[in-house]
Order: sequence, then structure tokens, then C-alpha cells
Amino acid sequence: MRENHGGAGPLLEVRNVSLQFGGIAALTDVNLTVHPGELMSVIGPNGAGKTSLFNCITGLYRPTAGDIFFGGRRINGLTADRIAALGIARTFQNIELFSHMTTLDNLLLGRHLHMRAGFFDAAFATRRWWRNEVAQRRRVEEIMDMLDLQSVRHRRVASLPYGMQKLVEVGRALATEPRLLLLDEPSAGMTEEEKADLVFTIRDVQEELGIAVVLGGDDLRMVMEISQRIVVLDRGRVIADDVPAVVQKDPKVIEAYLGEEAMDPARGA
Amino acid sequence: MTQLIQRYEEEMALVRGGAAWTGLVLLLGALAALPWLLPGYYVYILNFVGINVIVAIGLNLLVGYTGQISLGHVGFVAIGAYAATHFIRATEASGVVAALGGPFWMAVFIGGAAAAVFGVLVGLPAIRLEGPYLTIVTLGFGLAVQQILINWPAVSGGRIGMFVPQPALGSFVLGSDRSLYYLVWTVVIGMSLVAFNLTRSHVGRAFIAIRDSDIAAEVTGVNLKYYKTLAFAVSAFYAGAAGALLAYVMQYLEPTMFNLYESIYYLAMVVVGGLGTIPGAMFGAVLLTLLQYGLSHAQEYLPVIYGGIVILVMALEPMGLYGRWLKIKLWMKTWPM
Amino acid sequence: MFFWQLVLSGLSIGSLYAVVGLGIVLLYRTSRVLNFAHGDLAMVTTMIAYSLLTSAGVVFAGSVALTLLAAFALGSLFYFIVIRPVKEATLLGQIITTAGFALVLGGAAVVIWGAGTKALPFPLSRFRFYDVFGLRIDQLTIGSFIVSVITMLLLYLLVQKTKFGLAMRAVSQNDAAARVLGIPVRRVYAVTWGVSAVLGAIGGLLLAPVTFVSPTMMFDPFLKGFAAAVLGGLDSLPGVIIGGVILGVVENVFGGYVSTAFKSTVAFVMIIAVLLVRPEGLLGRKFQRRV
Amino acid sequence: MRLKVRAYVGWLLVTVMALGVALPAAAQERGITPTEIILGTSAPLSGPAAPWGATARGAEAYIQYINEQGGIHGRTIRFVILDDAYQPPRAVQNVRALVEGTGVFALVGMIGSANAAATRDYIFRNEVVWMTPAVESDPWIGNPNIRYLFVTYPNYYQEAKVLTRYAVEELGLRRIAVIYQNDQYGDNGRRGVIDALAEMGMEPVAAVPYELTDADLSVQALLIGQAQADAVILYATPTHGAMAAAALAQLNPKPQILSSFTLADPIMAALAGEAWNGVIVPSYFPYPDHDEKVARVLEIILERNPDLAQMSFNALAGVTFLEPLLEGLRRAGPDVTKESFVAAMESIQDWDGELLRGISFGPGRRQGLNRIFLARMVNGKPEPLTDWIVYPVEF
Repeated sequence: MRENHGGAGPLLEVRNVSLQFGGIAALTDVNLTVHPGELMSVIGPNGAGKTSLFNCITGLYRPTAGDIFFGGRRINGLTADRIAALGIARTFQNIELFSHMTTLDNLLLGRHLHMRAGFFDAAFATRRWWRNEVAQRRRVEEIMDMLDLQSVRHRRVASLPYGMQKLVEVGRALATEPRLLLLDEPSAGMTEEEKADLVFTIRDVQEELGIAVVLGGDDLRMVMEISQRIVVLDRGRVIADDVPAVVQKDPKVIEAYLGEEAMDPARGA
Repeated sequence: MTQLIQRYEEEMALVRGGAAWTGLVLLLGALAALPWLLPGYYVYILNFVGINVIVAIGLNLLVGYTGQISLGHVGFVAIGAYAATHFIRATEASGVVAALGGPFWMAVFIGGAAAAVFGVLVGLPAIRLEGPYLTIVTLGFGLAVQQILINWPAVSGGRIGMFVPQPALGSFVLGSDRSLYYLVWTVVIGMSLVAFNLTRSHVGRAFIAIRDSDIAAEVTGVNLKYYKTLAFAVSAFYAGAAGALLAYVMQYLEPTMFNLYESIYYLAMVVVGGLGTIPGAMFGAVLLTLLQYGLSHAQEYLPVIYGGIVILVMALEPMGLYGRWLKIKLWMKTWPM
Repeated sequence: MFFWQLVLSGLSIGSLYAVVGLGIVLLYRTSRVLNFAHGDLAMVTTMIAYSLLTSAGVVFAGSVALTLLAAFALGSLFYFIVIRPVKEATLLGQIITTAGFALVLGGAAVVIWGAGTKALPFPLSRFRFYDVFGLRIDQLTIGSFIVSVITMLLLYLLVQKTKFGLAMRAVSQNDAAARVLGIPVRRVYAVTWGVSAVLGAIGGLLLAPVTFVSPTMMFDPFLKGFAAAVLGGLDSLPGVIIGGVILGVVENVFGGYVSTAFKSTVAFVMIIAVLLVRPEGLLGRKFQRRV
Repeated sequence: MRLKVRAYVGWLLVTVMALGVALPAAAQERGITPTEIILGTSAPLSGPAAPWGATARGAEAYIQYINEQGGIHGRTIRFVILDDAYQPPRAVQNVRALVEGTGVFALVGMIGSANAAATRDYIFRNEVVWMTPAVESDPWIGNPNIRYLFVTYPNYYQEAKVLTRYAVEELGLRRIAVIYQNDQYGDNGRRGVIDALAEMGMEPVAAVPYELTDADLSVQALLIGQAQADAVILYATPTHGAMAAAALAQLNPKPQILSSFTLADPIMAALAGEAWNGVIVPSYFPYPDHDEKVARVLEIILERNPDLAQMSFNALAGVTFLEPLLEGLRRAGPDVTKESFVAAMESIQDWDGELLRGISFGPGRRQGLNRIFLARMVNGKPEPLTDWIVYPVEF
């Protein structure tokens, strides 16, 4: 399933993507590139189209125009699960966990793609299924260790504190072993302490696992701090794409944010 | 590392700990002894209990686990019953399979498989439809199956009905209540085991994931089309197998047996017992079937009692009987000695 | 002429399906509850009308008024006693709860009124005819058609032109927001249940001269009303009217030319076909997945 | 906390009801004790066919009367009614509970072809006395297992032939159609019409089925109008019969309706109103309006169960299921056994009961009744048209 992205070509390429709902344009002619192992951010005022963009990339929405390439392969038009199999994982702005399952099961679901046992193996609990299941559990164990989730292993996720739930969602995404991880407002609703932990985790993921990470518009201070590159969306259009220091001073960006309020680095976007 | 693996396997095991094993053995022993302790017509009721347990477990996989509603499950039961009956009649006539030790267990499989095919057909539109819209498609399916059976005597025997030959193991006829009881409950145990296996595996996880958040399931790599259709197929298989057993136990089939009320009763069993748990489905099927058959003396009050219980359970115990049982267990555990 | 006569009787029964379906849709779009007891509620209220007219000897208009009041009370009572406690239940839980209520109502009707079929004294006659363009139309058909249309108009005015209708629409959009805005959400739900039951009762009363009064009188009309609602789109009031009329006409024409045995089935086959093309029904709002 | 208490009380209730699967008493010599004769039936008291439950209630009321008169040869009759809601699986269970648990001497009636078909092998195998299942006669014709079965119920097929011949020969109508319920009952009627017409070298101009769930029969009526039928033979439930009659009354010209005896119910005139005027209906026992004995029985059962007034025909039919059995028990004397009862039944020849007239059984004859008469409904009252019309005995 997994293709090798030989060389230094871009991992993800969004080309001239537009998305319309009825007459309303959510995205207009968006271009975007993510390189392997990169940590970048997509920010913008509320309703700028970050989530729509993520939804297009992960196959939940179908772009009205334009193409999306992942590892050199065109992925728009594929179903979300096929795209996940190619190596894109994500979290959601409003947590989308399997609320009746335990932490363990949520993470195990992330391993779904890696199960090499079929329906009948499962139904009759064959040795093949058993071997597979144990292998997946071992992998999940590693992720739980890394994210410090062992203490809530058997808790139903609905009963976990908010920040913890966000973390479980990240864990589930990581369990799929993606090459690209999209985090949609991961720190929203977190305490400062949890945010600091999150920055740590994101860096770990990016540096140790070598996964490219795209942060969806979030706490601006955090974004400026950790991103290697920032893309700014405004009303569905890309208005800036550069390193944080340049973006911060871009008058178009300031103006876009001024639409609501003066650019305040402490404020969530 | 080996220790770790043992811990996983311990976690994955269906029956954990000595007490659970003892309980299970006692339960199976009681099940095996029951037909020798009860008069025949009670054994007949228990056969229906077993049949409804199978339907309820299967329906629960669809409704409780995958979150897809079916108001036409009786259609699958009917398809299973008629497919099995035709199979039994054909093999009996040809004598081929009978020589292999009797087609009775194969009939159960054929009934299930035939229903599963229709399960896929009904499941396909389910991919696009939500909630009440899916409800009406399944409802329409159930009504259509009955209507077609009524008007297609070649398949159903029409309203005269169709008599079902008794199951035979070689030349040994298994027509008595007791032998049917063992047949039915062996299938119940086997199919419960499969259901338990499925629900603790990646398949079961995918089902629950679709129910809890289909979007998240999809972006995590669950093929919605496949698993939604699979849930329908598996659920229909259970219903079809139960239909085959129904044919054996009733030894007579007639299209009016497969009406909308039955579909609602099946759903009530699942909900009253507890959605999304296999023991819950079993509880519900046992309780409501016993009520239905046991309260013949209550005469015309039965619908009021039955409906009242359903409302009572929904109002007091939305998690169903099994949820209540878990709470009682917890309460007893924490009882200060 | 045969064809147009089929269409005419299809229109007449279809408008009754629509009235029954309106109650289902009104409730569904306001509270997202699919009421499987709608038919049995209508049946019980029709039984009440029967008792008022025969045993109690109340005049027709008075009986109708009292019956509609009773329907309103029964509907909102059911909301307060049963639905509110299980408000958090899933769609399935609600279906089962209302189906349980349907069993209770159906069973109670047999116990209270007996299982037999009864005739409801009705002021309009099926046997007084008018010939219009060579088609035979009876007084009852004309009368019930007029009442159906008036009912639909009144409902339109209630939903679109009154303060209560506004509250109802607000609750249907977002009940949490409506609560914040100071709308008494519970009362809106209760009244909606009441109005829905009244619509059912009107349907039951209009059907009574055709199907007669018995505990099973609403079985088929309820299924058809539900089907009409789904066909038109469960959250669209004009949709259910169109759906009901289409359903009535199609099944009659099918029955007249193809087979009366499959007349009822064809309605559901048609719905499944429509849903495959338009999963939200003819006039329903398209559901968009929100992330 | 109060809520919890309520919840537990609720649960207690549920549990008690679940355990309410009452254990039956053990039986000695089945169904006959020194003081009692036990009879049983499975009837649809709830569900879609609940109106037929009135047959069991009628029989129950009459048994109460018999017991008040001192029973039969000093024994009182216990009549156990179980509800099957018209579902065959439950009918089977009820019959088994009655035979194996309650231990009944005889089963009285059984409504619905499916229920009778599902239970009949069991009843025959266990050689239970079975009085008049209210179903078509086909399953009994040529059946070698019917030694303990006694039937005083008209044969739908023969009845349809009588009606058809009457329409053609006496009324001079040529274009005959049939509206029938799409089941065994309706099918028997349809075949009777077709065969009777074929014997006269004719064919029906239309044969239109309806489904039990249909709520409106105007399409069926329009089809009859399209076929320009001048007589319609009706095989329907009372509700659907009334629907059909009302819809047929809209046709121009209006066809003559002849219906099955199952519509000989006074409710028909109330339901169909003026559309029922002039309809020709057979009956297999006299109407209370014309016969004092029948009127007296009706009075007896209504005194004991006034609710039966709205279903008086079904209630009386229930008594007809029972009546020959009571006669058999009387004739068998105080030392009755199953075999002496059968012998007593076989001695019944051209016997007139309170309701039934001209009943004969015999060795090899289990069809006790083979006569009907026709009446025309005028302003809700039956006016006899013919004397008894006798049709062939077939089993």
C-alpha cells in the first residue's frame, strides 16, 4: 500500500484547489506544499477555510476544482479510508473519538489498517488473528508509553478530561503510522501546562518519528514558536506562505487579522 | 516480553478468571439439563427463546454495535426459513446429502447464507442513508418480503403454508423437542461465540467506531462501505440461521408469521436487554420471549404489559437490563462486608 | 375515465395519508423524534370520538372539538410522562419507546372498546354523488378533501405566521440556542406533541368513514403516512403533502392496471427507489456532514 | 434517591411478570375428572384478528350458563382460553400447553388457516378431540387422521358454488365477479365461483384480490366497474366486506352483492349503511330475529357478557362450535371416555340444537353440517330468500 516517496520531492501538494457549497466558496484556488518531515502550520481568522482544507486533503470533502497529490499520487476522489491507508492521519477540531471505547480500543482502531487478518480470522479467532492482534497491541503499547496514556488504558474515553481526549486522538492518528499528520486546532481548550506538553509531543513526533506535521490554525504564539513555515488563509485564499518571522510582518496578514482585532499573539485564531 | 504477551492474551480472552469459568460451566450444565427437567411444551418455548436469542445477537451487531437501524429483520428470518426448507426438501428428495449425515446443520448454514445475500442488498443503500431514511428502507424490505411470499406460492406454498420435514441425522430423526433443543442451543452457543469473537476483534471495533463517529472511523482507515455492508450481512446471517431453526421447530411456515410486529419485537429485545452488548441481547431475548409465550393466560392484556415493560425499561434503564445487571454486580462488589 | 377515476380516488386517499404524515413530520422536524405511536394515538382518539358520539350522545361538532382536545392532551401527556425522561435516548431508543406506547394504546383500545369494528356516525355521506366531467365524486370525498386542505393551511399559518411557530422553528434549528434565547423549549416540545396528535386525530376522523373504527384501523394509514413523510423529506411540511398525494395516486394506478395484491408494496418500492437517488427525500434538506 | 427506589420497584415488577409463567396442574385421565370436564381453545384475543376472539368469549359465556344449570351429568365445564394473537408459533405453544399442561378433554375451535395448519399434526398425533376449527374444509377431505375431529362449519368452496348458482340461475345475472381476501379463505371462495361458473360454461368477468392490511378498497371496486360486472361475490372480513360494499355502491350501475356467511353479522348494516341494503348473505344457523331458540341463546350469552353485543354473530358462531360437543357429552353419559364420546358423536343424526339444525355425524362422517340458506338484507334486517340448500358431504 505504502509507496516510497523517493528523493526530496514534496510529500503533499495541493494544486489550485477550490471548494464550493451551493454558491458559497469555502476555498478558492489554494496552493500548498508539504515536504517530508516538515512541521508547518496553516492559520487564518475564523472561517478562513482551514478545516475545509483538511477535509479536502483527508477525503471527507471533494474539491470542486483542482488536484491534491500525496507522494506523487493524485488522491482527490479517493475515499477517506483509502487516503488514510496511503499515510495521512488527522485529528479533529471538535474531538471525534469513539466515545464508548476505551483508550486502548481507540488506539487499536488506529491499527486497523495494519491488521492482516480478515473477517473469518476474527470470527473464529484463528491463530493468524491472534498473532496480528498481539502485534498491534504491542505497537499501541509503545504509543501509549510515548504519550503517557498508560494510566487511562481501560477508561472509556468519554470520561477522560478534555486535554487527555485530545491526546488520545493524537495517539489514534499516530497509531496508523502516517507520513503526514494533520492536527486541527490541537491545543484548543487546553491549559497552559497541557499546551507545553503538547508542543513537546509534536516536536517528538516530527523529529523522532520523522512524520510531517501540519498544524491547523491554533494558538498563535505556539505556532510561531514551533513552525518551520506558515501558510495563512483568509476567506478561502492563501495570502501568505513563508517562515514565521516573515509572515508575522506581512501587512496582508496583519490586515486579515485586524478584520477582527489587532494581531495579538496570545489570542487563538 | 513473554510476560507482556501473556498479559495481552489474558486481556483478550473471553472468559477471565476461575469464577467466570465456574459460572460458565454451571450455566452450560444447566442448559444441558433443562430439557430433562421441564415438560415438552416448555422445551418448545425454550427452543423459541434460543431462536430469538440468535436473532437478537445478530440484530445487536447491526443496531447496537454499528448503529444502523433495521425494522425489517423479520424479512431475513423469513428468507432463511424458506431457503432452509427448500434445501431440506430438495436434499430429502434426492437423498444425496442425507447420506452424508443429514442436511440439518447445512440447512442452518444455507438459511443464514441466503439471508446474508439479501443483507448485502439491503446494506448497499444503507451506505448513503441515515437514521429514519434507513428505517423506512428496512421497513419496506420486511413488508416486501412478506408480500412477495404471500403472492408467490411456488416459493412459500402461499397461504396454505409449507410443511417442513423433520431434521435427520442419517436415518435418525431429530424431531423431538429435546433433540431440537440441543440443535438450537448448540447453534446458539456457537453463534454467540462467533459474536463474542467478532466484537473483541478489529471487526467489532470498526463496527463501534462507525456507530460512535463514522467520520473519524473513515479517516482512521475503516472502509465504511465494506463494514456497513458487512454488518448487514452478518446480522442477516444470524437472522437467516434463526429462520432455518424456526422452520425446524415449527415444522410449518406461513407468510403471515413474518409480519412487522415481529421486527419490532426483535428490536425491543435488543433495546430492553441493552444495546451494544451481547449478554444484553441474550437477556432481552430470553425475557421478552418468555413473556410473550408465558403470558397467554393474561390474554388481551399482553400487548399492554409488553409495551409497558418496554416503556418502563426505556424510561428507567436506557442501558437496558444488562446495564442494570452490571450496576447490581458493582453494587454487590462494593457492599461493605 | 377509469384512469381518472383511479387518480381521483388516489388523490382522496393520498390527502389523508398526507394529513397523517403531517403529524409525523411536524414532530420529527421539531424534536427529531420518529413517533411510531402516531397511528395508534390517532386510533385511540377516534375511538374517543366514537364513544362521545354513540354512548355519550354528544353532537358531532362538539364531539370533534372534544376529541381534538383529548388528542392534544394525550400527545403532550405522553411527551411529559415518557418522552422527556428518555429525551437523551438515541433515534432507536425513541422508536422503541414510541412503539411500546403504540402497543399499550392498541392493547388498551381492545380492552376498553373491544376488538370489533364500529361505525362512526358521520355527517357526510359516501352515497350522495356529484358528477363532474363524467367523474363520480361523493360528498365524503369532497368534504374530507376540503378539511385536509384547511388543516394544511392552518398548520402553515401556525408554523409560519405565529410566535409559537417561530419558537418551534427555532427549537428545530438548535434547541440549546433556543433555550439560551429564553424560549420555553419543553413547552414547545409538549405543544408540538399535542399538535401532532391533533393532526393524527383529524386524519383518524377523516379515515373513519372509509376504514371504519377498530383497533387496527390506523395500521396501514400510519405506514403510508410515514412513507409519504419519508418520500417528501422528513423535515419538509410541503414535502409530506406532495409525498402523500404521489403515494396515493401511484398505488391506485398500479393497483388498477397491474396488481391489487402488490398495491401496498409498490409504495415502499417506489420510496426505496427515490431514496437511492435523493437520500433526503423529494423536498428534504440535504444533510451535510459536519466536522 | 427517590428515583432509584422507583427504578427498583419497576424492576421488581418486571421480574415478577417474567416469572409469571404459571406452572400448570398435573393431569390424570386427560380432561375428565369426577367433577370437571376441561375444554380449551387458543384464540386471537389481541392483535389484528382480535374480533374473532369473540367466538371464544361467546362459547365461554354459554358454558357459564351450562354450569349454572348444573353442568353435564354432574360435571361442571372448565373452559381455558389462551391468546395466540393470531400467530402460529404461539398457537402451537398454546395447544401444547392445553394438552400437555392443562390436560384438556377437547379443543374447541381454532381461528385462522395458518394456526390450524400449524397445530393440526400435533392435535392428530395426540388424538385430541377437536371441535370445529373455523377454517376451510380442504385439509380434512380425504384425511385419514380425523377420527377425533368434528366439524359443523360451512365449506367456503361449496358455499361459493351455491352463491354463484343462485346469482346465475335465480337472479339471471350473467357477468359474475369476485372480490376475495388474498388468503386460504378467499382462495376457496374464488375457486368455488370459478368452478360453479365453469360448470355452467361461463367465466368470472373479474377476480380481484385485496390484502388484509388494505385500508381502502376503491381500486378493487373500480376494477369491478371496469369489468361491468352485474354481480359481485364477496369473500372478505366484515371490515373489508363493508369497505368493498361502500366502494361498490359508488358504481353506476350498482352490482348485486352476494357475500360469504362470515358477513352475516348485524354489524355489516351499521358499517356499510345503505350499501348493505339488498345484499344476499347465507347463514348456517337461523337469525335471532326469526328463531326463538337462537334469540334465547343470544340473550343468555349477552346477559353474561354484554360486550359481545357488538359482535353477536361471532359470539353465536362460538356457541355453534361447542354445541355438538355438549350433545355428545350428554349422550355419552356419566362414564364418558374419549371413545364413548366418539361413539356418542357418531350417533348424532339429523339433530337440531339450539342454534344448529340438521346435524349428522357417523362412522366415517365428520362433516356434521352441509346446509345453508340465503337471506337478503333489507334495511339491516335479514329476509329469508330460500329454504335450506344442501351441498355434498365430503369428509
